[in-house]
Amino acid sequence: MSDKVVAELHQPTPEVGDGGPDMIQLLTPEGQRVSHPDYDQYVADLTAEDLRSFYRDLVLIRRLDAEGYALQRQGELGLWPSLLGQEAAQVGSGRALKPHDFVFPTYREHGVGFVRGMDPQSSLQLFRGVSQGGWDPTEHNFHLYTIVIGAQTLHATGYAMGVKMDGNVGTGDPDRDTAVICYFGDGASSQGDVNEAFVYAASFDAPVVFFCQNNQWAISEPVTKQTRIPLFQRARGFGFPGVRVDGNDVLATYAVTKHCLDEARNGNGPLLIEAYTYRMGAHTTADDPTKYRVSAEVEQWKFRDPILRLKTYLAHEGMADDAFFTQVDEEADGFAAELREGCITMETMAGETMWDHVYAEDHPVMEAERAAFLAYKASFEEAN
Amino acid sequence: MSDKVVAELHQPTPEVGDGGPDMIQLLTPEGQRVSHPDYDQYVADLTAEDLRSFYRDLVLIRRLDAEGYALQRQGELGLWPSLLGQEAAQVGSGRALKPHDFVFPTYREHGVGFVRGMDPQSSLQLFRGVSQGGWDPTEHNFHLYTIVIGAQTLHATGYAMGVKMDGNVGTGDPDRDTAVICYFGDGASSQGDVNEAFVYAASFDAPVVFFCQNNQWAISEPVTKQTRIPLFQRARGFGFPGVRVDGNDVLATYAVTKHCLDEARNGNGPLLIEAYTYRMGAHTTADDPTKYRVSAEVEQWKFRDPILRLKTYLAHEGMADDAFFTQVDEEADGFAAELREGCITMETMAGETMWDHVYAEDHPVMEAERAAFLAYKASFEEAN
Amino acid sequence: MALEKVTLGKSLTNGMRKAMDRDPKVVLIGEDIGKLGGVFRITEGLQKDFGEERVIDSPLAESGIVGTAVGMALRGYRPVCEIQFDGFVYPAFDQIVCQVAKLHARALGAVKIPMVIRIPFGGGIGSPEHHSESPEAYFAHTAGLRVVACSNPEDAHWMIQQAIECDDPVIFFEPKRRYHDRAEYDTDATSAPRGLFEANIVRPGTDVTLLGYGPVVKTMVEAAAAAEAEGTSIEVIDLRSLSPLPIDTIVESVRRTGRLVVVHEASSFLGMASEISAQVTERCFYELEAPVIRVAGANIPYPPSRMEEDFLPDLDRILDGVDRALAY
Amino acid sequence: MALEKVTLGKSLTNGMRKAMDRDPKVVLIGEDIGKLGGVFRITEGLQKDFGEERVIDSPLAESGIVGTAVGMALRGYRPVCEIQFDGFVYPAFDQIVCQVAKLHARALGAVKIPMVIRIPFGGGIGSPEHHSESPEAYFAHTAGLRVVACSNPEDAHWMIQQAIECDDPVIFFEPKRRYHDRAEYDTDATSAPRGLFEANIVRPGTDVTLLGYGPVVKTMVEAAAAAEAEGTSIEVIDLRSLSPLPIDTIVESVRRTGRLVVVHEASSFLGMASEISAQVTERCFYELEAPVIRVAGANIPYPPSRMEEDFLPDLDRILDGVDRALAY
Ligand SMILES: Cc1ncc(C[n+]2csc(CCOP(=O)(O)OP(=O)(O)O)c2C)c(N)n1
Ligand SMILES: Cc1ncc(C[n+]2csc(CCOP(=O)(O)OP(=O)(O)O)c2C)c(N)n1
Ligand SMILES: [Mg+2]
Ligand SMILES: [Mg+2]
Repeated sequence: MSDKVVAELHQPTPEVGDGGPDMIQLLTPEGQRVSHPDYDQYVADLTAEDLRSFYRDLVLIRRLDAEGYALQRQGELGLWPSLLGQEAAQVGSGRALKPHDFVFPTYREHGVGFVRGMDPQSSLQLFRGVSQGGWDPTEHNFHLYTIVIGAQTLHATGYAMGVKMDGNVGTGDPDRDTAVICYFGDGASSQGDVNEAFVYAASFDAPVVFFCQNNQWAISEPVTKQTRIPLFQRARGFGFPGVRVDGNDVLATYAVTKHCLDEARNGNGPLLIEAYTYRMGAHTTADDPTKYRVSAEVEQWKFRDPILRLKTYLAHEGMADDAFFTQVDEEADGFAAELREGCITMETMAGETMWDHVYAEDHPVMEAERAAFLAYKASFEEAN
Repeated sequence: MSDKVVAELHQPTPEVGDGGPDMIQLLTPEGQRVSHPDYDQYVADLTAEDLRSFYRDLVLIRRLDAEGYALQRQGELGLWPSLLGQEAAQVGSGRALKPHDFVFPTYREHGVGFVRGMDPQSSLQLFRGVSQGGWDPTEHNFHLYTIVIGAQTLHATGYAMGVKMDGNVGTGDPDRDTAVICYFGDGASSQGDVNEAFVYAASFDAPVVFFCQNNQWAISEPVTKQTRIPLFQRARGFGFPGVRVDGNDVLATYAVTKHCLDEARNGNGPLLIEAYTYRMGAHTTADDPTKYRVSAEVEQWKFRDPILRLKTYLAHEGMADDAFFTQVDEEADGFAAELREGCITMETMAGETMWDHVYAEDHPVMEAERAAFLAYKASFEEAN
Repeated sequence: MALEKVTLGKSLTNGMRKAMDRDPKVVLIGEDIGKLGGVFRITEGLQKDFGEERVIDSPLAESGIVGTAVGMALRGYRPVCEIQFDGFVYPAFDQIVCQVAKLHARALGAVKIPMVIRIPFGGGIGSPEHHSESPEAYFAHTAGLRVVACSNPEDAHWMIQQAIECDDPVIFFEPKRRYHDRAEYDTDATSAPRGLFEANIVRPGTDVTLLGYGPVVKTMVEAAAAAEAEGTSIEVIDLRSLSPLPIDTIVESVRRTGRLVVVHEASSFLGMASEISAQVTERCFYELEAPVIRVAGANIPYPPSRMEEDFLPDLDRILDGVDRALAY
Repeated sequence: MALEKVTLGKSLTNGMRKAMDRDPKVVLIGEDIGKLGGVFRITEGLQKDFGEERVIDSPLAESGIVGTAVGMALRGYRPVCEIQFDGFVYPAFDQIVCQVAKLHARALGAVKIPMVIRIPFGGGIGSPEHHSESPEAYFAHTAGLRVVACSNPEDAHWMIQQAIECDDPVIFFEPKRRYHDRAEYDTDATSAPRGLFEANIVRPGTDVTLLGYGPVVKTMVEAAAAAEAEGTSIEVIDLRSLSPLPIDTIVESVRRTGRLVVVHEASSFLGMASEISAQVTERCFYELEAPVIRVAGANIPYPPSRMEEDFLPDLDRILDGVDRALAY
């Protein structure tokens, strides 16, 4: 570990990075709209209604997350990876997608799934332990969660190569040109697979946008363990553009992602977006962040809350009133209750279904083992 | 594959890249010394005798290579990976090393091994099939050849981390401060391991110099398949310096490597050197380059021959005369004859030694299998 | 009917060509498979005919080959990956074990990963390390994969097509030292002589069953011929499918002969022969006249090529195994 | 003499601490092993005491962990790698199989790679996929490695020290669902109760031999107790060393009992039990009263956690295996 890093770790009050001058921001932490010569155009068409629906998404997924956490604490889920603090990065990028674009998430993109139209129950299956994923990725063009860090970046790249082979890049037809977005974390940037994905995507001009949510931590390791320089600059080692956006700014994230997706659809992929954000909670419910980070750091990031700043902006600009905010909160209450109900009543499949989907075609071992299992189970019932 | 690449491949007379304006050169293809503000200092101390010995090294390793090729053709070696065209990259970098520096080669660094003082027979073992390496890396601080592309970059990084843990970096004591150099190819740059090595080396400020011999080809694949941009720029995605040097210019390669090694020893590692060179021969004796590259390309590179340019320079500057050149050629003849003799008489070890060095400590399976093998062999002798 | 004498290598080329003609979604990806046609020339001519988008020269990274192929499969393609040599499959191991093998189950059947990973395997070609390995057990131990090995030209021709048509991922082992073996068969036939996951009784016999796959099948047949001259009748089975294991065919044969010798080049410890031994012993406990005899590679890294003859199961070692089985 | 009741996890911590105290060349490397002490807290407190250069938080890349550890070993260190969960070892597979396992042989003995790769393994902890796997067969099949698994606190304490002292690379499996199991032993003892590569007869018996390693050992002992109540005398052996296999101890036991049941969580196909079955059948062909019975994981990817009880060999399934062995 470099001395610099060591020194940083030992500071009682951490210098919390602000993303630096290269970071694209359209909405300050205080909720002020700042203009940007390149990116204003991507939010110019957004109506007040659009912005209110962004806000709604942010609030609902924060509630989704809180509910996931609660369900885990109550033993209904085995584990819960929280997205707290990353709502804007997920809603901003997710909303920038077209329905025919395709998403490759990690295990933390509950918010992206939500804005894609996924049934929020879907993502609970894995953490409840009733399946290892269990949804059809083609239904909402939202791939299964990938737990092995970085592996999905190659899938996204190959999928994007397929899109190009299909001729769905650079035709100018907005209903045809297709982009792929791939989420991964700051920690993941160290994996060989992620860097190979960069190589392949660049080599084949694949229409893929790599979306790195730099939430500053990979479990207990600060991002400085993975890189000396801002992560968006990794792309320049591979010859494609990289950009850092304020991941707590839903407008900027939306604008930058929209721009990059357009570029990819036009045949100028790949691109890398680093969404500069913060993991406000523990890595997962199994983690204890007090072991490795100081609360002062978390406190400082509270000032950059992604929901608060949009709320302030909406209120200040008169685009939303208290009634609206209350209504969203109420909707969130209902949403949470439904989620909880759905989770608790989610059925566990019978043991013998374990063998059902290992292979697509008939497989003698699956049949034999399933039969043996059923016979074994039956022998207990006979015994009783 | 990008259109650009496709277009390039289909050109009847290839545009052979000249390395571009960023490439460090001290000796032109025509043998003219050009000066460079940053790197002249590293060759300032070189005497005429030094330069003559560089020349000798270049000639001897080219002869070594020719002999390896011939031995393979005559069935004495199973395979031979030729270094033809890469002599300056290997001698220039190899001579820049101090004895206590450590080298991690690929399977093609016969020239680096030679200047490290390795018995040239050593590298023949692997290709003759009498061992998979078989030398002691600590003898000349020259690691075993690594065949799995890129794997050695992590070993080099870990070794360099160890050097640092030993306190042998940045002490200012020239006999103590130690650098590690790691060779790899342009193709290797795509491997996950190489990029992970960049991550680790940067994260731990490891005193390692990554030395990429960009010989333009990875078997049949042009370097444009692996990267859109010059390979030395890969480093900037990881936050450390990268530099491109004319790999056919032994002076420039020496200077740049010396500089980078000094930097590493002083604690400013890692660094990346891209030696821009060309694989004049086939990938190995098993390869047929006529399938994928046009001879016009090879012809153009002949004008950049690394030996010719030093010879011209030496002759022109009066640092060497015909007698010297003849003497070196004669030495090369003797060297080649010795090499051949050594190769042909190299003994194959008895089959039962297969079990000898699989484990360092006693292992019952090795003993049992060796005994069974000997008994089995003996049964035939009894039968006769 | 077009009886032709074709090499094993060319049979694979032709088989892939047929699959590509039939289904535009079949694409090939690997190192040097384009202009060069692969280091063994198995894809020779295919890029010329099908273009660079269907015969894809990949950057030099195996995890990338397999990982991007997974993505292509998700997009509806049927990728066929070439791994250049057996010893270079390991960088792709994570993608194979955690993704290729598990995605169908992860999605509860909603996605299919119909991909083939071709791996030239085995020794005997005088090469340095990593070029002569037999890594099949790693894959056969991995649930979610199917694993096959061809041993002769006609099988090569059919099995590669069947593997490409299979909706599950198939690890496809090619016996590299047999690439140049020739055999005559009807290259125009319209249906395969047998299913992809069936074993083949290459030579019937009564005294002992001799089982193997890939490169050793030819040696086994030679051994059986030699043994016949000495009065021993050996039944030779080409396993073909390592996973699922065509255990019924094996058991049926062992019930008749009472003795089983299993041959492979891979190290014996946890090699295919161990599993076959365990299953056959379970199923034929009272029929076995002798324990299952394993004739396999030693439990060491593949040796330098000048020693490989002492490592590989050759005719003598196979016959020695047969003798040991008969000695009980 | 200091009799203490210590958990298995803490025994590992203490063992590593002793090794680090003894030899300054012992270094640890892995993800989150520093401040956090690892996700299972096995390295807790070690970075604080030995510093960041001896307890190294690595970037998030497993090939990097193992590959740089190889380099450190070449520099004279004795690295101990932590792989966070079993399912995350595969990105390092190439480095393990091609480098860690082969370097000593490649150098004809001139270099040693005295490293340990610690892998928490096995299921039963209610986790999502990749967190409950049993990948030991991949490593046991790989020549050049040694593979061990501890099952109880005292063994954990000693085996980790012995593994670190071993001059060969050791893959060290830790039964993660037993980390919190406690047992009393003399933490001050100065010599190990047995060698690292020896099996341990945990409970003598006469009717059937029950063999396993890691997390199932406890279950096997419980099964033996239950069986005793019903009049069956089970000899329980903790294998401890998967490679090399302490086959003599097994054979000696089987010669006495005539029956063998092998238990593990890994898939049965090419799992450890297959190899043990093959070897024991070879060595005890005339002594076996029944085929070797394998009680193992199904040949499917590890199931969702709410089904894992139906997947894991539990007391009932073990006793069922014993019954099957006794039924012959
Ligand atoms: C290959 C692999 N190694 C280790 C893990 C265990 N693990 C799960 S999440 C995680 C940290 C990931 O950090 P980052 O990429 O920054 O994503 P974040 O969790 O912060 O969203 C680790 C080490 C894993 N899932 N896969
Ligand atoms: C992991 C791996 N994959 C494939 C190979 C086969 N192979 C050997 S050399 C080579 C090309 C290497 O190209 P490059 O890195 O440019 O080095 P060069 O041979 O040009 O010196 C390949 C593909 C290998 N040795 N290792
Ligand atoms: Mg993170
Ligand atoms: Mg090259």
